[in-house]
Amino acid sequence: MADKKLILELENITKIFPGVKALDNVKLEIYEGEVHALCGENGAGKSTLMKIISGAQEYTSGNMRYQGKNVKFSSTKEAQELGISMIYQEFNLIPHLTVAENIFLGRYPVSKRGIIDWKKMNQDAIDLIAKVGMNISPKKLVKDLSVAEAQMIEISKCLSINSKVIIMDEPTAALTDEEIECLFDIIENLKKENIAIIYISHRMNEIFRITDRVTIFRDGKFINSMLTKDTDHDEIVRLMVGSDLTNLYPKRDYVRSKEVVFEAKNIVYKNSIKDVSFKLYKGEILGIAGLLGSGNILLSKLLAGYYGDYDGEVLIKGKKAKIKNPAQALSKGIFVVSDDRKNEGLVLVRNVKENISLASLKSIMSNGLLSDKKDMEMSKKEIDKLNIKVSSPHQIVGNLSGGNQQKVVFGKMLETNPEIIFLNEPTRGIDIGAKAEIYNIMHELTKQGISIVLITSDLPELIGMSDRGLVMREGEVAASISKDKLTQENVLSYAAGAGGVE
Amino acid sequence: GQKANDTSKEDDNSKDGGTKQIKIGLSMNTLNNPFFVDVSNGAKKGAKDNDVELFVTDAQNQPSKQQTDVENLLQKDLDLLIIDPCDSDAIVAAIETANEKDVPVITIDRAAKGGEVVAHMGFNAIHSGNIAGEYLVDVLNGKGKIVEIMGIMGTNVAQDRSKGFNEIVDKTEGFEVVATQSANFDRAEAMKVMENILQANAEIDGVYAANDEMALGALEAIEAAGRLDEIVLIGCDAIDPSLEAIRGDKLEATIAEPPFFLGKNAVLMGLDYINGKEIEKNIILDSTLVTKDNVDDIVTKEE
Amino acid sequence: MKKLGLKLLTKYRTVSVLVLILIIATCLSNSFLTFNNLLNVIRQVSIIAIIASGMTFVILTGGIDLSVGSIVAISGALSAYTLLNTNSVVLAIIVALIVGSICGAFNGIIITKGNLPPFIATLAVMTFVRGFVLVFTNGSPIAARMKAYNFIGKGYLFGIPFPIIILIVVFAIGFFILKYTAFGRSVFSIGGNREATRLSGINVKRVETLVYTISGLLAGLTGLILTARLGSAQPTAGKGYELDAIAAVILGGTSLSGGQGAIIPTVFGALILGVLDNILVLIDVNPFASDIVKGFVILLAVLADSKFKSVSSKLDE
Amino acid sequence: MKKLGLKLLTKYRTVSVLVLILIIATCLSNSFLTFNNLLNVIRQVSIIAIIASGMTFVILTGGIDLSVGSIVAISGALSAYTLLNTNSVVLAIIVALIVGSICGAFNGIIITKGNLPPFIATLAVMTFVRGFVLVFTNGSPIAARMKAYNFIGKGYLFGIPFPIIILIVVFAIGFFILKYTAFGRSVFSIGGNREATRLSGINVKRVETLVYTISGLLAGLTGLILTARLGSAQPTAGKGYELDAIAAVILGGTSLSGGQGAIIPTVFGALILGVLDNILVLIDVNPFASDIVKGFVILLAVLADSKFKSVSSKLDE
Ligand SMILES: Nc1ncnc2c1ncn2[C@@H]1O[C@H](COP(=O)(O)OP(=O)(O)OP(=O)(O)O)[C@@H](O)[C@H]1O
Ligand SMILES: [Mg+2]
Ligand SMILES: [Mg+2]
Repeated sequence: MADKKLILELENITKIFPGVKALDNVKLEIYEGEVHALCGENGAGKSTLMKIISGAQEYTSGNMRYQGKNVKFSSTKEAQELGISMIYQEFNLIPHLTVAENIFLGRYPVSKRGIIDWKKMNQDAIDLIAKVGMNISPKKLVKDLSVAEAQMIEISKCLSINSKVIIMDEPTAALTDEEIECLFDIIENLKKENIAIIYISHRMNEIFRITDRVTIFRDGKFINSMLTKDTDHDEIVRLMVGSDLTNLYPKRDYVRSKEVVFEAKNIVYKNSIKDVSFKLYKGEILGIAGLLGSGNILLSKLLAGYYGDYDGEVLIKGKKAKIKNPAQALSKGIFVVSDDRKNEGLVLVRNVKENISLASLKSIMSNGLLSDKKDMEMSKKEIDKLNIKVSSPHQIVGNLSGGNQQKVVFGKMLETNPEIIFLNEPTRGIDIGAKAEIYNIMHELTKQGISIVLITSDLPELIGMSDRGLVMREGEVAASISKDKLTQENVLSYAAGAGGVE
Repeated sequence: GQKANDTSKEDDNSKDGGTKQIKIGLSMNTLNNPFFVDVSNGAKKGAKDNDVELFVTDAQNQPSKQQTDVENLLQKDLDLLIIDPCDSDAIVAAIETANEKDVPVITIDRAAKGGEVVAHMGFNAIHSGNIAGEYLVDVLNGKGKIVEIMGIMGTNVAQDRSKGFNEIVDKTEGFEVVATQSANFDRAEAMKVMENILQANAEIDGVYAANDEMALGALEAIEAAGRLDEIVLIGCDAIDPSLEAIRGDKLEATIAEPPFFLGKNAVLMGLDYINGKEIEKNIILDSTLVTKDNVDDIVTKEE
Repeated sequence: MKKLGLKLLTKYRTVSVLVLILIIATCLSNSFLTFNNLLNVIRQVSIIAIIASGMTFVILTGGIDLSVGSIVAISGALSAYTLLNTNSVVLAIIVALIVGSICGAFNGIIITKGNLPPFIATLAVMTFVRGFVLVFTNGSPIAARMKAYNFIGKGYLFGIPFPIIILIVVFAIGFFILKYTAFGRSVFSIGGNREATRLSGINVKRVETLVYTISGLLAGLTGLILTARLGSAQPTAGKGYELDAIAAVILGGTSLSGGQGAIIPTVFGALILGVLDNILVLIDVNPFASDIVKGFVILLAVLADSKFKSVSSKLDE
Repeated sequence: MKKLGLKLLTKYRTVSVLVLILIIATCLSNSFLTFNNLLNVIRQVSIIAIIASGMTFVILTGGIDLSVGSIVAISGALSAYTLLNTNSVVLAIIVALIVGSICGAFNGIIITKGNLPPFIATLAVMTFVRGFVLVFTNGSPIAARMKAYNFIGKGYLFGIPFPIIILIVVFAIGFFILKYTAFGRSVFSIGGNREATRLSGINVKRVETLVYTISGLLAGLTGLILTARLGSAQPTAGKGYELDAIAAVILGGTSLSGGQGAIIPTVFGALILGVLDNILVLIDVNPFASDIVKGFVILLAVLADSKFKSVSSKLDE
């Protein structure tokens, strides 16, 4: 890096939240034109540091130098004006405004008299959206976008700001491969323009594909910083987790049971699901892949009664079942882990304990009343089992890092004693150590006879965990793939509608 | 509780009436108070007896609502409009609107400060306050600790009654006003206010509540505190329950401004005007002090 | 030690603000800090506090109930009417409670089935019910005089005014329900995230309907107490109580956006308002000016509350 | 074609409900659908509608302003006082607008700087300002009679009542601001997601302060019109206007939780309420019963609105 200029330098940054020391004397050096990976477990302090750099949060103590000058931002605007912008980990879009407005929020193109130039704004938005390889009308409301589309809009928004440093906090967590490729192209171009990128992701392969250097944090402390080409997967994981991680995926030796626990026949829903049928065997992990808009996530929620009635038939253990609402699904042992944990999974303003027991209040009752003791025991059990990082079960869920929030959802799911689980993007935004734990839990669950439908855009995960795969395309099952033929090429090819690759 | 179905009966009358029926509008300042409910009942009686179609509105003590009410009433080809104004100033605009449409206006209860009115009929609220003050001077021999409970602050009656009462109190040297509070003409609120006043004042000799509703509320508080004997209480309006309380030696006095006859006479006078008879321009009805001595002679309404 | 004190102070913010006001009130008037006056204040406050306890449930779910004032009037009127016509105290009590519950349930049903914004739905019901009261009473009070009946509003048990006892029982039950029943737990969680709660298998609409029913029931109870106290049902009873009740809930620290709060502080919120009314009369502030003082003190109270809150989050560090 | 019709109907839900009510009103009374009566209704409505336009801004940011009614009174009173003492119409107008703006700005500042819930903060200001009006006027109205001044409330321009012209101008400006200025867009975005808006570099607190100032300014304007119309400033003026204004905004389809809505439908929401008042008098509904009818119709209106909404979301699919 001798030929590159240092653009951003942080020294001894400490950030204290009520009850938590999120950052403890950390440092970070960013050079022009480099892609710099920031790695660390959930809650290691990555997002917090990024928010400090982008002016969204203030730091408790330390020193920040940008382009050789000491700076301390008190708003994101100040940072933006100096050329630092950020794609936040959580969505920062306004649901009832249009795509174009969201992109230009706070920086609307205005005429001389201060009047917003809608025409220009929409035109500019079209160009920016095209730049990220999407085709979305700028007049569409953001609330009508899918999660991945929304993420791409976040990216466009960030690109519309003239920046020298761009921070991307888990930009790919909600994307499928197609959009990820597009993002990587964009990153390559930015690099050519000598723009520095700080890149956070829990997907190791991405780190090695696009980053030049990597910095590792653990528990709010700086651990190490090195050239990506000088290190390897195992070393990064060891530095992140603090110990070796040998196998990410458990070794599955599933032999198909004779018992079909769940069967969907000719499911039809509006124009989105067209005649889908599949079977799920006892103890099986069935992966359902599909590109954006293929309907796989919708299907799972539909079957769990999220949207009321639909056409078609469902058999649970051979018996006809009509599930019209989530309560009925739960009573039949079906639980769906939503891909949208903030809106559909958690009550963010309540504490960990209450969230874990929410779907199984019956089991913390004694004599018809909620028992504090049982409630505590339940959450302690899940906190231990899932290794959730919390200061106490009374901690507000909204203050947890995303990965730990996801584990809370898992805890809640486990406590309902489900027999059939639909997992939507179960490891989105989860660190590699936690991923391994979750895979292990899935494995254990199936050994106890629980069946899992795994819906994920993370293909290695789908392939690593599934005993069988379905590929959905435009609301239909395009292919059913057995374990031995379950490869990335095959899945992608079916998903794109091209038939299998042998 | 007797139900209000007079209006529907009137409608029936209007339908079999062969000749063109006389239409009179009555814009009331409020109907949330028994006094004014009686005004409108009297008017209804007067209208019913003479086969007049009467339209009543309730301004809920808001001058602007009353303006709206009058405008809406004027859309109906009235022969005459009777207004019980929320406020003397604010009603002028509404009266002028009626003048423009050549609809004659009679004001009742409270006079307007402008516009053309064919007649006014009412009580003198300041005078009524005077009577209350004078009564307390009489029974307390001009000496003692006095409490005043006012009506809805900022409304005309409340202002005038208070003014009249204080005219007397101010010139009575032996009187000390220990509390002046408002209870919005409301019984429950008066009870609460009186409870608090009783807590603060070990000695109270006389209480003036600006209407009987508040007097009855204050009475509840005084009775519960066991101080009925030491306090002289006077209300205003002479509504039935307070007459009852006077008979039962709980309330000392009230002031009769029989609202029923105000309403009835206003309609009768309006009819006279419509029929081309001479009418008096300004009629002030008598306010009479009601005590145990004359409580049984007081006629406040007719069936 | 000092830190612990500060911590307690800020954790019990509403109480702290109340105590502050109590101290000031004591300095301002000799009559204030007497046993009798305190009982007097609490008895007066019980009216708003009981309504506010139901309102706490509603607000915790993220809703609002503007109809409580009108429900107070209708249940009082029908209760008095029943008493007058049947001479049965028991029946009169039952009528008040049932009428309140029915109005509340009606709120709940139109809001959940019709998918209506609670603000406008309960505003419509408020108007509607008030009209019904006026028609029913023909605008005149209905007398309700019978010893046993009036006891509910005026009586004493063990030297304590009966309304205060009702108040204590209501809050104890409310606290218990929120803390120890699945229903109570759902109330919080619906306010925090309605969809996530529904997806957790909880019948959100039923809980919401129940919450409005409780609010109605407690407004009915208040109507009963008020009528029993006055010995008369007023057609104008309860006007404006909704705003006082909501203010008490918010002063108690419960968030209008739902999901966060507690019921016990609500009673202190109501006490802040009640003590204010009391002391303003005790020191005989000019009634015209008393609104100025009242508005000002409420403002100071919420400001203090907000200050305490930020101090308390700093103390956690 | 039919679908297009249905789509328009549901897109303009508030108008559709209003038209429905207009048709019914026309059937019920001959006097209703006359040019004079319609002008009459709109002029009456202008009072609430202008306040409601400011309230729309506030509600779009997710806030609420309960103080508007009191602001109407204080600006009316000070305006009348100025007129009486200076005989200057211009000064009287300026005073009304400035007083309104100052009160509104005060709301905005305490809410943003003090981090207070808007409901309780504006409730306190409502009480405070009302007390101030009472003290200032000593409880009595202040006459305001001068031709040029009264023109604002009673005059006609091109045969149209002047308040209606003000109404149109206010809504046109409001529409323009919300659609074509960065400030207007921030109003929506704060209501949609306050934190995200902050992170986008928008000065959220400044926008919020401005929004309450606008609401205060328009309440001041309303106080001016009302005083000019009545020829007198009432100490009780504007009581309860806050609820009517909020109802108009919600009937106009703007969501109380913020971020969603529009200003033009607010005027139709206000018209629904105004036409209701008008027709109830025209067909001579017993004033006691009129609240029943009014509550009932508001309920039907929101139910229809909610129905239209669900139809429209189905049509989108
Ligand atoms: N506002 C807050 N209040 C309290 N604690 C907070 C707050 N924000 C972050 N934290 C805590 O700070 C720590 C660091 O969080 P941060 O979000 O930076 O982690 P992260 O490395 O981004 O994790 P993840 O990989 O899950 O995104 C966590 O323990 C988190 O709970
Ligand atoms: Mg993070
Ligand atoms: Mg995270």
